[in-house]
Amino acid sequence: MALSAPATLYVGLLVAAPLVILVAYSLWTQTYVTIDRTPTLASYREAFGDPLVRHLMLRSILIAGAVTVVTVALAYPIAYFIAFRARKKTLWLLLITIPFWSSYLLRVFAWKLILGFNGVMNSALLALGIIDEPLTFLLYNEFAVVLTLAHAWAPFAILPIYVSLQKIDPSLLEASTDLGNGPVETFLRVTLPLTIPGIIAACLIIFIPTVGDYVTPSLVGGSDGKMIANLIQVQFGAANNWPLGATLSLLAMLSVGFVAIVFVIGATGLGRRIR
Amino acid sequence: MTETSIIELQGVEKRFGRFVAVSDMTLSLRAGEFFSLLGPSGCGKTTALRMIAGFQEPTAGKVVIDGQDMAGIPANKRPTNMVFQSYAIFPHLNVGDNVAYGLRHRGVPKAEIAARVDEALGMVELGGLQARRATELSGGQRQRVALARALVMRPKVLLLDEPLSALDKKLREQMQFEMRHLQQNLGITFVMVTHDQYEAMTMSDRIGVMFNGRLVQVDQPAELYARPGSREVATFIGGMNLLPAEVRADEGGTLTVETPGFGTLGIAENPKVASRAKRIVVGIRPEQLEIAAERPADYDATVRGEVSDVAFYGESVHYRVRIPGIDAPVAASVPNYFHTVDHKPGDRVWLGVQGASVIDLGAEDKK
Amino acid sequence: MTETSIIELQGVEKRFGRFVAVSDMTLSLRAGEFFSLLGPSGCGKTTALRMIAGFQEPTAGKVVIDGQDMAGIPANKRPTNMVFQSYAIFPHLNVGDNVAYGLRHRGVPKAEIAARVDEALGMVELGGLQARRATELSGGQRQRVALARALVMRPKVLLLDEPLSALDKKLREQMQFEMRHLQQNLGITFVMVTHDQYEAMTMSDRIGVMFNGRLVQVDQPAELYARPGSREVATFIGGMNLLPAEVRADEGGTLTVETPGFGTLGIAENPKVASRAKRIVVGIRPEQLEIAAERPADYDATVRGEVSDVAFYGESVHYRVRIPGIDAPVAASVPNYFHTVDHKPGDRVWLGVQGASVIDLGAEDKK
Amino acid sequence: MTRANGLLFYIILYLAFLYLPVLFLPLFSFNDGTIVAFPIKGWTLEWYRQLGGQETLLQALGNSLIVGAVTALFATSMGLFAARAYVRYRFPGKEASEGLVMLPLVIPGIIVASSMLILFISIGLKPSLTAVILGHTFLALPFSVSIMKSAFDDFDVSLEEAAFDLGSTVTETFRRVTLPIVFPGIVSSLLVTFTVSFDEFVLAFFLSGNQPTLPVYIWSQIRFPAKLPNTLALGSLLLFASVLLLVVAEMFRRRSSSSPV
Amino acid sequence: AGADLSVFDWSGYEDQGFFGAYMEKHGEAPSYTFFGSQEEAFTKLQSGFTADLAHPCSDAVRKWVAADLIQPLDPSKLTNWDALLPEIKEVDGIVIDGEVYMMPFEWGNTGLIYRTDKISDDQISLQLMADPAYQGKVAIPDAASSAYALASLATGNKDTYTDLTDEQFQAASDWLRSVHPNIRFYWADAGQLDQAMASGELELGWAWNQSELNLIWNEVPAKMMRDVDKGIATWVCGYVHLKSSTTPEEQIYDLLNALSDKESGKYIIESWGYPHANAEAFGISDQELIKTYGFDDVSSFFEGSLFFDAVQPELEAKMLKEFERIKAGF
Ligand SMILES: Nc1ncnc2c1ncn2[C@@H]1O[C@H](COP(=O)(O)OP(=O)(O)OP(=O)(O)O)[C@@H](O)[C@H]1O
Ligand SMILES: Nc1ncnc2c1ncn2[C@@H]1O[C@H](COP(=O)(O)OP(=O)(O)OP(=O)(O)O)[C@@H](O)[C@H]1O
Ligand SMILES: NCCCCNCCCN
Ligand SMILES: [Mg+2]
Ligand SMILES: [Mg+2]
Repeated sequence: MALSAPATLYVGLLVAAPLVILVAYSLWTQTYVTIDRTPTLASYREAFGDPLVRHLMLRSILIAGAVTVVTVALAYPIAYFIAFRARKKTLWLLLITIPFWSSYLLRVFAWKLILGFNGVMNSALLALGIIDEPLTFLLYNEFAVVLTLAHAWAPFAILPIYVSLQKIDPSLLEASTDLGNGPVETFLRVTLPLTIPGIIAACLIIFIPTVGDYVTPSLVGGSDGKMIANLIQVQFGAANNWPLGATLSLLAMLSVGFVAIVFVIGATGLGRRIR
Repeated sequence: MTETSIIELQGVEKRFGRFVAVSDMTLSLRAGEFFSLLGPSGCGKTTALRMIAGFQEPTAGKVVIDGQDMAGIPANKRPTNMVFQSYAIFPHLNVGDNVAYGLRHRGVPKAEIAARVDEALGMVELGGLQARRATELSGGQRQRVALARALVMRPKVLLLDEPLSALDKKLREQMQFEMRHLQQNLGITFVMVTHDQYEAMTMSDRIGVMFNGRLVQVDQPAELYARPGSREVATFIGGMNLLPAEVRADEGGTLTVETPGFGTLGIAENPKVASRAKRIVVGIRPEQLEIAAERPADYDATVRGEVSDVAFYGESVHYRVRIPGIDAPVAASVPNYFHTVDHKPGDRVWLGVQGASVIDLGAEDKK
Repeated sequence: MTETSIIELQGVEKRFGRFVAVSDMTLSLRAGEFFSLLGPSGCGKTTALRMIAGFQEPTAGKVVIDGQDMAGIPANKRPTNMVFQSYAIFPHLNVGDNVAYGLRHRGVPKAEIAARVDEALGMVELGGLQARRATELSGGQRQRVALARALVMRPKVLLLDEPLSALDKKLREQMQFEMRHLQQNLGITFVMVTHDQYEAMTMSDRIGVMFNGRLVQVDQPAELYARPGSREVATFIGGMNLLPAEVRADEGGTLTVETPGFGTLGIAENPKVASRAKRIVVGIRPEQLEIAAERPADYDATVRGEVSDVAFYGESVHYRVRIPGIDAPVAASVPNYFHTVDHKPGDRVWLGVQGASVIDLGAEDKK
Repeated sequence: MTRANGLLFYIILYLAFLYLPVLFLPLFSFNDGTIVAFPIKGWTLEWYRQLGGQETLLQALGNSLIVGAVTALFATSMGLFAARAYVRYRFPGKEASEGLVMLPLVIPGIIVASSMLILFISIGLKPSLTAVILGHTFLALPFSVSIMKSAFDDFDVSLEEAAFDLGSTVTETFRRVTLPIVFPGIVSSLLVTFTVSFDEFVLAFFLSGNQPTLPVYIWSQIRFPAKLPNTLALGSLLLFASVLLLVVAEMFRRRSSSSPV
Repeated sequence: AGADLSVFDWSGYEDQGFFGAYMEKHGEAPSYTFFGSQEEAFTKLQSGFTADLAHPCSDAVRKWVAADLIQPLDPSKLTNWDALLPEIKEVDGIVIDGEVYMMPFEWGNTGLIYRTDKISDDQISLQLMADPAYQGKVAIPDAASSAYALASLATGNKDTYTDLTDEQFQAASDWLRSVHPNIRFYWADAGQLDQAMASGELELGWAWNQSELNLIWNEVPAKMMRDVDKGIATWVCGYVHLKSSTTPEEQIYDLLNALSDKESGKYIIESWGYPHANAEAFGISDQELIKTYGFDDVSSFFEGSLFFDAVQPELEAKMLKEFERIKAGF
């Protein structure tokens, strides 16, 4: 339809055109400051041959997976509370979103203030006499990345789950109770399966972009928390190797897409088996 | 309070904050009867039903099921099952799994589950539809699945909250019929909530009429129609012309009343009406009025008026007749035996009535 | 096709892709009449109405309004106005601005707009509600605003798509009454879509019955009830017992038919039925059957059977009677004059019928 | 009872988790020292006072406001039409189109950023505010489309038909009926898309030229200790302004969804 | 007017004390855009970023010239050219093939800063960085060239840093690997390092002398290891004229001349703690500070320290690649 054409074309072009160019770049080579446009699979060979790439890719997926699991698991009870228990739902939703309307960079920075060597956490623990040396395992590792991102993505997990919970007709829960099931069983047999679409949506919205995040890892990740996006960023920046950067981008997209598809199929299938 | 009563409500009350949704409800249901709660929207029918089911705790009074006080017993531990107004079919399960849902909880062996699900689906004439997805069912089929899902649990009491209101007229009438038969065959107590007087009357052994949170009359359908206990009940069920009347004499169960238009009539005293008074209200059902061009013979009272409206209903014709001395036009309905409308607006006609079909509705000021 | 016809549909058809929503519809409406399109859900009523309004173009045929071919003329240029099922009250405007909407477009002077809005709101008894927000109206009030908004445009034809279906029963009956009076006073042609047979019968001068996109019968309400042109129409409007019958003789407009159970009967030939055949179907309305414990006298035919079901409806009692030789139980309804149910399931009863009230419904194989 | 209390306790913990980090920003913005760490040295408003004199900061703020405003306009107008089409019509490729428009939500930021950079350079568009606007519009579209979709979901088609029936032309109907009714949705979409753009860093970092947006500026500042307190002061002000904005947006959203049609 | 001139600079260099003369003449400061590292600046410029002047360091100039980003300067229009320290003018990258490409501005060291309350002066050495006793107490820059400069000093190859043999490169890489377990983080911005040194989270950091001063000003017991024999590096940064420049030359040279003025030099020495390129600046500055900062013997910075010159392109690529692996623990 003509009305949706501008939006569709716009997104289509901005998705398709860069993709084409990305593919083109990945087939070129760069030495120092000059690009050689003879098509070659050199970048792919380099990427596949390098265990570092595999390592970072795997770590990115694991970290993103951990972020997704932690964020969604922490968010579910909140969404549940707002959907079924809270009186003023919009007020609660507002309350959940307000912290996210400060600058993203500053929020990440705020976590450094908390987790840092003489940060809030260590200061408090020291003051309470629980420790007498600042803890150093709080910052500059995967843990810090996961925590910071679980915070950053909170509303993106809460909202889709809330939406799918809200769609549940309360009489379904009553019907389950009426048929003999207690609250826990009702949750597992009715609520959970019915919110699987919301969970899947939340997971995708969090997992996919997280794999591509480089700001958070570079601020709080230390060297243990670095991810594939950092390597990509280095290729476009310091290393000045755009072909390799393009190759890594494409490979990252493919891996993420693959994991996402497997996940969606798995989660849907799992949901179907609950009876 | 008889030996065989399966459900007893004793002074049950439900408040939501300051609002009293159900007040002082006392009721005893016999095992095996088909009981309907009838009343206008918002009168507290659903609330009453949900207190029996255990989805809401009374704020006062007692719910006893099968001799056991239900206080503190949650819905999932009660010997009742419910058919929800929206049916509440689990959308993620197919028909068979929906019906098996409660049995799986009980840990019934697989083979037995399969057999009982088959049997229940057979009862509601949905045999063979086990694998159908819930989303692919028609309204009538969903209703049947909900019924089967509750029946398969073999409850002592089946609670139904407006089980037919989502269906279209034809299907509704068919299901009324089938549900009544099912209930009679199984011998389970049915408690049904409805706001449709015809549905209540055609299906029930007894009907409880509710207004504003109060149970105002409990009776068999024909009794309710013939001897409503109040003006509210009288006008809620069927058509009813109301006339003020003055009691001239009161002896041996017969009242002699003076009415505008129809003059002096001897009518039966209504035992369902609580208060006695000098100025009362009497009711005449439209179908009890004879309408004719000539003064009809053999009627206890006749009166002359002018037709103001005619509405053709197919099997019957409804007239409104303006009568001097009576404020609102009087409604009279006539079976349409001869496929003709005999009187037109503006025609002068006679109305005739028998004293025996005039209903005593109690004191005038009583609302 | 008379001189005064305001709307003519000539072989109008509407396809959506391959699906034919309305097919070959030919119809002529007289100026000033109240016409209803009646039919089950999905039969094409709304589509037909929208083609008149100009929201949909016919894929074949012609729509003529007031003598002018409407082909290519968009909805905003047609002399019709519409009352939508959902009322479509503009939520951002108050009542007065809603009613004034169309006049503002026409550039009517301010003072005249105010006067006409007042007048229109007066007509629907909403005078003084100009400043009320649309969101603060009850269902009945919204319906009136929609009516006023259309009437203020002084259309030649007012189109109404199930205008009362969103209202509750009491309000619906009251509005039926008021709308009919309004129409008679204004003399505007009303074309109303409904799926409620009682609504159509009580309000309309003529009714067009639609099934599956086809207009199957156009008649006055009483005529439609007395002489339905097909089995579909006969069963859609009111209750109807269908019996197979064999034509023994056919002379002077009278058919002599042999039926199971009731034996040989002389019935009137139905001019509305197209095809003549040896094996036909006849219909008997439940209220035309006499039911009695003893064989009733003075009936053209009587038959014995056993009561299988009794449904108490208040003003009437519906029986189903099983009769040897007839498949489905026969329905008979009796006015409830005496507040008693005379027969119980299992009772043996007699049914009596007059040949004059048996309806010829045409050839048997015709569906 | 205890189950409900347990849930409530968890909610409170979670809210603390959401809010505490953010609340440290304003706290340290009043700290009288350039090193951001406990203990707090003293209280000062100095950092706020200095903000007014920071030319480049003000310029960055201005750039972000411009980019945000233009992005909001672009995304919302495209979203308005797209959402209308999605809600109103069935057409071939609709599902695909709807899916495509949501895609920006799930493409990793660095990939969007790097590929857009390459794309823009290859068509001769240098990194600039224009490039950032184009990129941000891409990111903001899914938000605008879903907000406008819910606005149109609540919108009964027969309202437009009624207007048409009362004589209005297509454009008049749009102006007198459609626009006023979905207006709250439009405002809400403008605010949300503005905020998406205003806080976006990765794309702006890649695509902005010699006119940085505020997040890009902040990025260059949080690396320099002397500037950090200024940045915290700025961030605190932003937080406050955003809360205001969000409250306004929410008020509009509520008005749009509570209008029964 | 004055603001028409655009400068692409390190954050903080918009300080008006650096170009008082320009302000006097034009009344308005140039407009500044910032970068965080030279690599970032290079990427942006290559992707079309435009400005009049940029502020890289000498080691990057050859690459920028090769990428066709900058144009030569006219020394005759640089009024302070003759007053600049002669040692600086000889640094590789300032002049290439007889053309002046960079006007040097500030210079300084990258060296080992340590907490004097934790480590004594005689104990300090680069090798401490690999000592397991300092696990989690060390930081080095997240920049390959700087890391390899450090490693070359630590493995005794400071003279061939720009052109390491394979064995030398291997030795440097191995050394960095031995330091990796002790690394708390690879710092991306000086502020991050300063904070961590101040808090005690770090005890050893390979960093710029600006950090040393920042710590001293904040009363943190820390200083830079300045002994050339133990290993220290020196760099020079300055301004280059970008090809994308659109502002009239006159205005550009006005700024360059203001930046290289001795008054500007006095300001940066006294309030930033960086030595300036103008030899005359040292004479007019607070001599007390000059002594404290060790600027009284300028030549000592150049003799014996590792100088950040441009690394051979192939070696640079190798360093970049290897450094990523080292950081990832490979
Ligand atoms: N949870 C609740 N909180 C507050 N008020 C309630 C609640 N549930 C019901 N009510 C109120 O109690 C009254 C009775 O409600 P109930 O649902 O029992 O009516 P009902 O007779 O079933 O009506 P309907 O025929 O419309 O379903 C209504 O006025 C309703 O608004
Ligand atoms: N725009 C359309 N595209 C495709 N099919 C349509 C469209 N509009 C209506 N139909 C189909 O045409 C048939 C007739 O629809 P219509 O709305 O006229 O029925 P109706 O008689 O008004 O029914 P109801 O009483 O349910 O309103 C239906 O089967 C409907 O699905
Ligand atoms: N690789 C060279 C390092 C040069 C560091 N320069 C720092 C300048 C800070 N203003
Ligand atoms: Mg209810
Ligand atoms: Mg319709």
